[in-house]
Amino acid sequence: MVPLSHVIWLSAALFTIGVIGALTRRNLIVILMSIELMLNAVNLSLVGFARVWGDLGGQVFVLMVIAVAAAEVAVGLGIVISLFRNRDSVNVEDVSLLKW
Amino acid sequence: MNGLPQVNVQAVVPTLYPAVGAMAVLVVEVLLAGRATFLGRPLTKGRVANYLGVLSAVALGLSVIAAAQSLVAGDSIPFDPESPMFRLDRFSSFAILVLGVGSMLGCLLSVNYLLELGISHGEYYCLLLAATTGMMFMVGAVDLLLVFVGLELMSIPIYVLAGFQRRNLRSNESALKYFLVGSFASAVLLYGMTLVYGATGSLDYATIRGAIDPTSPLALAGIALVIVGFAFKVSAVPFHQWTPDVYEGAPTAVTAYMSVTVKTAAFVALLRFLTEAVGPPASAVANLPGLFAALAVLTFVVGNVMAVIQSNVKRMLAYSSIAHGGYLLLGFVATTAEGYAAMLFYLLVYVFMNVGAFGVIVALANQGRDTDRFDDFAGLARTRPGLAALMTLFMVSLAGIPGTAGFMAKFGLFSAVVRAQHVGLAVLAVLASLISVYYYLRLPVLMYMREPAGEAPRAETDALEGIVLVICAIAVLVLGFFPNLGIFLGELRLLDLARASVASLF
Amino acid sequence: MVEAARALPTLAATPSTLLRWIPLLPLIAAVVHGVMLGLLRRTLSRGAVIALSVGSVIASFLLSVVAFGQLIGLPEGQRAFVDDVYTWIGAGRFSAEMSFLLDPLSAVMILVVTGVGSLIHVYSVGYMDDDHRDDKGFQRFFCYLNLFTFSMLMLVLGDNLLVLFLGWEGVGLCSYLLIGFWYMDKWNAYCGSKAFIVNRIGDFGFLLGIFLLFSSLAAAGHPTVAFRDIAAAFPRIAEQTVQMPDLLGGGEWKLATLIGVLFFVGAMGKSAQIPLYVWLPDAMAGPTPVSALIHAATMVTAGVYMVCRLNFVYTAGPGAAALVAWIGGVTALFAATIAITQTDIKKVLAYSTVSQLGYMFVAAGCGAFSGAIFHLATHAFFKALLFLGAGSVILAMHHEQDVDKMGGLRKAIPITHWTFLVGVLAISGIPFFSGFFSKDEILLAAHGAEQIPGHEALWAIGLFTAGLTALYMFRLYFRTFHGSFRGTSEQLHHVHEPAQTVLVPLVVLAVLSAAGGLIGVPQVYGDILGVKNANSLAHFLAQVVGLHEAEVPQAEELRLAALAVLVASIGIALAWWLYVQAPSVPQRVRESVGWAYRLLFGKYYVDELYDMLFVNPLKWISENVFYKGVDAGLVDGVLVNGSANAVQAVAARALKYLQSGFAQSYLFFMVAGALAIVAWLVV
Amino acid sequence: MPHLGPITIVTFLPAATALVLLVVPGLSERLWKHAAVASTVVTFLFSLRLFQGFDPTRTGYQFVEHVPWIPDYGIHYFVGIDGLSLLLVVMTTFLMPVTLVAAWNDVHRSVKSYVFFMLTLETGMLGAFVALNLFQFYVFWEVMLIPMYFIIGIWGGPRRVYAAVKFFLYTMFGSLLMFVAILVVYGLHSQQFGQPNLDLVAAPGTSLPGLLDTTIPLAGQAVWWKTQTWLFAAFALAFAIKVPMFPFHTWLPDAHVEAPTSGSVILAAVLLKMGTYGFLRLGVPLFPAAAIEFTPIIFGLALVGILYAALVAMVQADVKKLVAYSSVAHLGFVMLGMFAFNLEGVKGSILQMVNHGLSTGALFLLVGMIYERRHTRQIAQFGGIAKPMPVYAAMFGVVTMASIGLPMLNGFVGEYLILLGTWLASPWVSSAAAFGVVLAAVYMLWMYRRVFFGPVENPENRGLIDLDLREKLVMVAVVLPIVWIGAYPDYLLRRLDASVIDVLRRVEAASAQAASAPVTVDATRPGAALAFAHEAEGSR
Amino acid sequence: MTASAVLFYLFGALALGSAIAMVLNVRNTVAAALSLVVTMIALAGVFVLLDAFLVGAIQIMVYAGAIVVLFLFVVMLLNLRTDLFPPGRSFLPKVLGVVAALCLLALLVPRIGAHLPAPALLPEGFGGFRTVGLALFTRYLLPLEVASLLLLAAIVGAVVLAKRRID
Repeated sequence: MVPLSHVIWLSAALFTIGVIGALTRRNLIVILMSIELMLNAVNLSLVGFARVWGDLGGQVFVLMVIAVAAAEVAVGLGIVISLFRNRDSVNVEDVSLLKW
Repeated sequence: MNGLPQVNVQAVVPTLYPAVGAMAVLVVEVLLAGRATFLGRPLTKGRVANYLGVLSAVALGLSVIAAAQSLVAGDSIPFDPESPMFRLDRFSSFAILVLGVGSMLGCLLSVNYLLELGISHGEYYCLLLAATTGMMFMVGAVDLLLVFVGLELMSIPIYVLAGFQRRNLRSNESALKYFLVGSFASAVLLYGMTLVYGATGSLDYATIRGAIDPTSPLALAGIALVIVGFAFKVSAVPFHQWTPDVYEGAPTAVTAYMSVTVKTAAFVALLRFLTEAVGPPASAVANLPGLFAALAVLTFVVGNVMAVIQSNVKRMLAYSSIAHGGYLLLGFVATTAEGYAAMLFYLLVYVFMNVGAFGVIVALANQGRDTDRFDDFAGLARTRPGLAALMTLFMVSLAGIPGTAGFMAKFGLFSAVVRAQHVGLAVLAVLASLISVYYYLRLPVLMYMREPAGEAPRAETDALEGIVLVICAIAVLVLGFFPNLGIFLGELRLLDLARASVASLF
Repeated sequence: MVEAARALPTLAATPSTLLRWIPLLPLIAAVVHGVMLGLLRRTLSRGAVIALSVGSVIASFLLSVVAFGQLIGLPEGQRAFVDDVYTWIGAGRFSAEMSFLLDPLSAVMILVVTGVGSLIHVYSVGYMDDDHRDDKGFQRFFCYLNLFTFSMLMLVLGDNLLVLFLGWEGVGLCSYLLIGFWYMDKWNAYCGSKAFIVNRIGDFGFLLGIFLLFSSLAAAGHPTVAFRDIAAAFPRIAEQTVQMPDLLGGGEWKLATLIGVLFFVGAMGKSAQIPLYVWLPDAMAGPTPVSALIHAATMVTAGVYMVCRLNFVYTAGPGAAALVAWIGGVTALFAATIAITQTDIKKVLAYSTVSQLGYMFVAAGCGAFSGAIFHLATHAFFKALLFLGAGSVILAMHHEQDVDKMGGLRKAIPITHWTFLVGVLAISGIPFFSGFFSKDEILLAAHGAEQIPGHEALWAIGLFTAGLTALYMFRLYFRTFHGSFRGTSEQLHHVHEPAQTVLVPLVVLAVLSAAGGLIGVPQVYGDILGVKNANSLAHFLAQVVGLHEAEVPQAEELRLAALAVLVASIGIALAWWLYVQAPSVPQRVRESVGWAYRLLFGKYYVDELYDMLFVNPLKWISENVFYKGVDAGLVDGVLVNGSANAVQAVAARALKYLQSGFAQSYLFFMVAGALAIVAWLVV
Repeated sequence: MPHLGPITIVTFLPAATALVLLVVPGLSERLWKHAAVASTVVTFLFSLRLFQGFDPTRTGYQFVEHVPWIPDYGIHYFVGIDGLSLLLVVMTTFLMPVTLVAAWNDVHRSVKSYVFFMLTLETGMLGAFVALNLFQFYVFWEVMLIPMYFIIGIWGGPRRVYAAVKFFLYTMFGSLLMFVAILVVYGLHSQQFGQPNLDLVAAPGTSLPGLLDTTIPLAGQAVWWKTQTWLFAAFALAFAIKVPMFPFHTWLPDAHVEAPTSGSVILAAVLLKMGTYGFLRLGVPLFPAAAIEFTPIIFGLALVGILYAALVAMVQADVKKLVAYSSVAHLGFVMLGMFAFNLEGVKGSILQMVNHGLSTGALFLLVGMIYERRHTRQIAQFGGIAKPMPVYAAMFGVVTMASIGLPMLNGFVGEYLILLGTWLASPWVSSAAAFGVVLAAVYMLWMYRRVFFGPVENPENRGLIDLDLREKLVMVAVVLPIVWIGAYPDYLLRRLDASVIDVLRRVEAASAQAASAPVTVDATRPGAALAFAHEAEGSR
Repeated sequence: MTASAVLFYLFGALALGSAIAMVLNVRNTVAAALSLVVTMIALAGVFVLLDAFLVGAIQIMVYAGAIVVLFLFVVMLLNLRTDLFPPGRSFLPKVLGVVAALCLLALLVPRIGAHLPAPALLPEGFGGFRTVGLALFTRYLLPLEVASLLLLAAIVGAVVLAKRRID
C-alpha cells in the first residue's frame, strides 16, 4: 500500500478544502456539501488507520459516519427548506437577525 | 464469533426508557389522532398535548428512577464484558439522573408553552426523548464510536427542536446556525477522534489509555480536536458564539431543556474521555490544565461581560450559561476527584436553577409571543408576585448567593480549585461572578422596583408549569441548605454520591 | 485596680456617703424638669419650679456647708472625704470610679458654686419672671441651671480626671444650652455652638493630657487617673523627658511640662484664654444670670481649678508653668484693652472676666495656687455681683444693654447702683475690698516668681492691667450711672428698681465682695495686726496645693501694694476725667487714633481672622476637594462607577462586534480557536 | 435538630414568624405588622435571657449548639456567644422592634413584603453574629444583603435602585474575595488536620481542631496566597467595605440617603457592625501576625476616615447624608480602637459598636420622623423647628450629644477608651483622631443649630406637629440605654473581658513569634500593652 | 510503484480536484453537487485500495446514490439554478479563516506524518462483507442500534421541518 502519511495528507487536504468551503461559500447548500466533504475526509483517515492497525473498528466507524451524514443532510436540508419558505433565500449572510 | 454476544441489557435500561418513549409517543399520537374521546373525555388538542407530555415525562421518570437505583447500588455494569462500549456505573448513573431530571422538567415545561405558541405536535416529544437518549448514551459510553453516535443522536433532534417554531424567523435562524456550526464542530470532533484512533488503534477507552503516548503529536492533535468539539457543545469561548443566537431564537422551552442537558452531556462525556481514555491529565498531558485554565477564564469573562449589555432575558441567560460553563471548566483545571465531583454537583444544581429561570419566561409567554425582553419584567412583582419571587430566587441562585444551591455548587467547585493550588483562577472567577451579580439583579430590580409598563402578562400559570417551577424552587433551596439531604428513603445523598461517582474515574 | 498603686503613700481619705447627694440633688431637679418638658410637654406651676430648683440648690449648699464643717473637723493634713459610688469605666489597666473627693480645694469650690449658685438661682426667679418669649422658658431655664449646677459640682467634686472631665463637658453643654436659651434668635444659637466648639478644641488638649498622664503613669507601673493616686505617683515620672518630633521643634521636653501644656490647652478653652477666648464675649448672648453664674463666677474658673488641682504637674514642669503665667498675663492685658472700647455693658464685663481669669492663671503659673483660688473666689463674688447688677440695669432698661443709651441711672435704681459700685471698687483693687487682697497676692507672686522667665515684665503687665481694669470698670460705672440719660424718654419713664428676688442676691453679693477678701488676708497685714496665719485660705488649701510663702520683705510687699493702689487710682481718675469731667475727650481720642480704636473696638478682629484662616478654607476644601473631588469624583466616579462603566464599555464597544450574527464568522472563530488549541498542545 | 437551644430560638424566631405569616392566608397588613412587632419583642426578651444567663467570668463560647449540617465538608450548625456577640445580639434584637414601631407609617405599599424582609433581615443579622462556623457565617453574611437590598430598592427614595445595586455590588465585591480566602484557610486546615472543618474553634465534645488552630504561614514561608498577609487582606477588604472604612465608604451615603428610615436604622446600627465584628471575630484571630503587620494601614485609613468623613459631613446639605458620613467617622474610631490591640482600645471599640448602633440608629429614626412630616431632609428647608416641636428637639438634642461624645451619654465612654487605647499604641494617631471629636461637634452642632434654632422662616414648618405617643415611646426606648450606658458602662464592659483577652492573646503570641523571627515587626508597639491582658484578667 | 499506488494517486488527485472544483464553483449549484459526487466516487476507490471493500461499496451507494441525490432534489425544489448572490460583507473573516485553516493543515500534518504507526498484517477477509457485518452486529451492536434511532429521529425531524402543513 501507499505510505499512510500520503493518505493522511490527502484526507487533511480534503478536510481543509471542506473547511474553506464552509467558511467562504454563501450558498447554504454548498456549505452543507462542504461539511459533507469534511466528513468524507475523516472517513478516509479512518479507513487508512483501520488498514494500518488492522482493526475493523475504523471501518465500522466509517459506516456510522455515513449514516450520521445522511441524517445530518436530511435534517439540514429540511432546515434550509423551512428557512427558504420564510425568507426566499439560501444566502447564509441573510440569516443574521440574532446577534450581539 | 458466531451468535449474539453475551450482553448485559440491564446496563442500558435507563437509556431504553426514553428510547422506547420516543417511539411510543409517535404511535400514541397516531392512535389518538383518529379518536374524538379518550377514557370518556373529549379529546381536545390541549388534552392530547398533556397526555403526550406526561407520557414522555413518565418515560424519563422511569429512567431517572432506574439511574437512581443504580446510583445507590453502586455497581459498574459494562454492556458487553469483552468490549464494554457502554458502562452503567455511578458516574454515568449520576449523569443520567441529571439528564433525566432536566429533560423531564423541560418536557413538562413544554406542554402548555407549545399550545400557547400553536406548535403542539407529538413529534416534539419524540425528538426530545431521542435527544435525551443520545445524551444518556454519550455519558455512559466508553468507546469513541458510541460517544460520536450518541452525540449526533443528541444534536440532530435538537437542531430540529430549535427550529420547531417553523413560521418564526428567529426560530429558523436559531436552527440553521445551530445546525451549521454544530455539524462543523461534529466534523472537527470526528477528526479528533480519528487521530486518537490512529494513534492508538482502538476506539475503546481502556485500550486507548493503555496505548496512548502522551508525547505523540498524533495523539495530542487528536485530543486537541476532541476538546474543540466538546468545547463547542459546552460553549466555551471562542466556540460559544452560537449559544446566544440559538438560545434566543429557539422556543423557550427548548432553550430551557437544551441549556441544561447538552451542557451536562458534553461535560460528562469530555470528563470521561479525559480521565478514562487519556488518563489523569496531570500525568498524561502536561499542559492540559493550562489549556483549560485559559479556556475557563476566557469563557467566564466573556460570558459575564457580554451578559451585562443584553436587553433580552433569554439572551442574557445564554451568556450567563456560557459563564457557568466557564466556571465548570475550572473543574478540569483542578484535575482532582473533589473538582470532578463538584462539577457533577454543579451540573445537577444548574439544571434546577436554569430550568427554573427559563421556566418563568415560559410561564409568561402569552398568545404566541415570548415575553423575554427585560422591559417585559417591569413591575412583575405587582402583576405576578409568585413568578417574580421565583424568578428572584433563581437569579439569586445563579448569582451564587449563599442559601441557594448555586452557592453550594460554587462553594464545592471553587474550593476544589483553591485546593488544587489555583487560587488566582478562583479570584478571577469570583470577580467575574461579581459582574454576574449585576445582571442577575437587574431582573429583581425591574420586577420589584419599577412600575408595570406595557401589556399585562399571562394571567395564570399552567399546572404543569407550576409543578416544574415549584420543583425547581424547592430543589434550589433544599440543595442550597441541605445538599446532602437523603431523598428517596434517605438513600440518595446527592453530595456524597457525586463524590462516590467520580471515584470510578481514578 | 492595680496593687502597686496602693502601695504608694496615697493620702488617706475618710469615706462619706454625704458627698454624692451634693451633686445629685440638682440633678434630680433637672431630670424632673427635663422629663416634664422634654417628654410630657407639661409645665409645673411657677411655685413648684422655684421650690424644686432653688430648693435643691440651696439644699445642696447646706449640705456643702455641713460637709465643709465635717472637713474642718478632721485633723489638718488629713482633710479628705471620699465617696466611692461605683466603677464607672473599667478596661484593662484603666479604671475610673464614679467617686467624689472632698478636700480643702474642692470644699472651697463647692461652697463658691453652691453659694453663688443659690444666690443666682434666687436672682433668676426675679430676672426670668418677665420672660414671656417662650411659654415654657421659665421652667426650661431652671432645668438647665440645675443641670449646670450638677455638672459643676461633679467637676469640682470628682475624685478623678474622668469625673472631672464629665463635669467639664457637662458645664460646657449647659453653657451651650443657656447661651442659646433664646434659640429663636439665630445669633444666640450661633454663639452657643461657638462656645461649645471652641471648648471642644480645648477639651482636645485636655483629653490628650489625660492620655499622656495615664500612659506615663502606666509605664511607671501606676496606671491611675484618681487625683490622690496621681499626686502620690507623680514624682516617679516627674523627671522623665520626652523627645519631641521635629514637626514640633524637636528637642527634649520634660514630661511634666508636656502634660501641663496639654492640660492647659483644656483650661484655655474653658477659661477663655488666648487663643481660645473668643467664645466668652459672645456667650453674653445668654440671659444675664447665666452670664453671672457660668461665664463669670463658676464655669469659666474650672480651668483655674484644674490647674490648681494638678498643681504638682506645674510645679514639676516649669515650662508649662511659664506658659500658664504668660498666657494668663497676656490675656489679662489683651482683654482689658478691648474692654475699654466696648459699649455693651455685658461685653465689657465679659472682657473683664477674660482679663481677670488671666490674672488667676498668672497666679497659678507663678506657683501661687492658693492665690489663684483666692482670686477665683473673690472674682466669683464681685463679678457675679457686677453681672447681676448689670442684669438689674438691663431689666430696668427693658433689655437695653448699650451703655451709650444709658447714663445717670444712679437715682432711678439706687440699690443696684450702690451694689454695682461695690463690685467696681472690688474689681479695681481698692484697698480692703476683696479684689484688693487677691489681686495683690497675684502681683506679689508674679513679682517674686524667679522661675518664670521675664517675671518682672509679667508683673508690670499685671500692674498696668490693674490700672486698665480700674479705667474701664469706672468708665462703665460712670457711663451707666452718672451723667445724663441718653436713651428715649419713654425708656427713662419705665426705669425702676427690679423685684426683691433680684435685689436680695445683689446685696448679699455686695457684702461678700466687700468683705470676702478677709478669708485670705496676706500675712503682711496679719503681722501688722498681730494675727498668726492670717491667710486662712492659703493654709486651708496647703494640704492640696502646698503653701506658697512670699519671700519678700514686709516693706517691699507693702510698697508693691501701694503701687498697685496708685495705678488703680490713676485709672479711676482717668475714667472720671474722661467720662464725667470732659465727656468730649473720648470722642476726640477716638478720631485721632482711628485705627487703634477700630482695632480695639473690633476686638482685634480675631474672630474674622479665625474665620479666614481656619473655618472658611476648611469648608471650601471639604466641599470641593473632599466631597466633590475625592468622594464623588475619584472613589465613586473613577473607581466604582468607572469600573462598572468599563465593563459595560468593553462589552458594548468591543466584544459585541465579535458576535456579529453571521454564522460563517462563528466558524472562523472556531477554526482560529482550534488552531490555537492544537498549537498549545502539540507545539 | 432535636433540641432548640436559646440561641437558635433567638436567631430563627423572626424568620419563623415571617414564614408562618407567609403561609397563613388572608391576614391583614395590620396583623402582619402587629405580629412582626410581637415576634421581635419576644426575640428581644429571649435575648435578654441570654444576657442574664451569660457568665462573664467564663472564657470561650456559651450557649453553644453544635449540630452536623454538611459534615463531609466540615460544615456544622455551630452557634455560641461570647461577650462580643452577646452585646451585638442584644443590640440587634433591641433595635428591631424599636425600628418596626418607629417605621409604623414609614411604609405604605407592599407592607407584607416589607415585614417579611425585615424579619428575615433580623434572622440574617443574628445568624451572622452567633455563627461559629465559617460557612454558616458566610451564608448569613450574604443572606442578609438580600432583604436589605429589597428594602432599599423597593421602599427607598428616588435614586433607590442605584443605591441598592451599589450597596449590593460593593459588598459582594469584598465578600467574594473573602470567600476565596476562606477557601484557602479551609484548604490549609484540612491539609494540616486531614479532615475538613469550618468550625472556628473545636466544638465541645469533638476532637477536631477548629480553624483558629490552623497554622497559617507568615510572609516568606509559603506561596504568596497562603500567607497571612494576603488572606488577611482579603478578609479585611470585605470587612472594610462593610464597616465602611475610607476609601470604601462611598456606598454608604447613597444607601443611607435612599433607604427608608427603618432601612437606614438597621443598616447603620447593625449591618455596619458586621464589618467590625468580622475583623474582631475572624480577621484578627485567624491572622494575628498579619493584623499586626496591617496595623499602620488600618490606623491610617481609620484616621483618614475620621477626619475626612467629618469634614465631608460638615458640608452636607441633607441631614441624612450628614448622619451617614458621621457613621463613617464613628466607625473609624471603632477600627482604631480595635487595632490598638490592648484591652482599653478593644473594649472601647466593642462598646462603641453598640453606642454607634444606638445613637446613629436614633438619629436616623429622628430624621425619619421629620421626613414623614415634611418630605424633605434639606437642612436649608428647616430652621426653628424647636419651636413647634420641642419634644422632638429635646430628643434630637440628647442623641446629638450622645453622638458627639458627651460624658454621661454612651458615646463618650467608647470614644474615650478607644482614644486611650490608641494612645497607648500610638500617641500620634490618637492625637489626630481626638481632633475628630472636635470636628464631630462642629458638624453635629452646626446641623442642629440650623435645623432647630433661629426663627421659623419657612411657613411650612410652622404647623409641624410634635411627636406623638408612639414616637415618644420609641425615642424613650432608645434614649434610655444611651443614658444608661453613659452612666454605667462597666456593666457591659465587664462582660467583654474574656473574649477580648482571648483575641489579644493571639495577637500577643503572634507578636512574640514575630519578634523572635528574623523578620522583625515593630514588636514593642502592640506587644507592650498586651502584657497587661493577663493581669487584668486576673483582677476581674 | 505498484498498480495500487498508481490508482491511489489517481483517485486522490481526482478527489482533490473535484473537491476544489466544488468549492470554487460559485455559478452553478448543480455542478457543485456533481463535483461532490466525483469526489465521493474517487474516495470509494481509495477505500477499496485500503482494503475497505464494504465501506467503499456503501460509500458509492449511500453518498453518491442517496445523499447527493437529495442535494440535487433540494436544489431543484428550491429552483436554485444559479448561485449568484449580491456582494457579501467584509472578506476579512473569510480570508482569515482560510489562512487559519491552511495554518492548521500546515501545522498538523507534518507533525502527524512523522509519527505514524507501521502497517499491520491483515487477517483474512479484512474489510469484507462478512467480517465487517459480523463486527457490526456483535461488537458494535449498541452503536448500530443507536444509529437506527438516530435515523428515525432524523426522519421525524426532516418531516417536521419540511412538510408543508402539519398544523
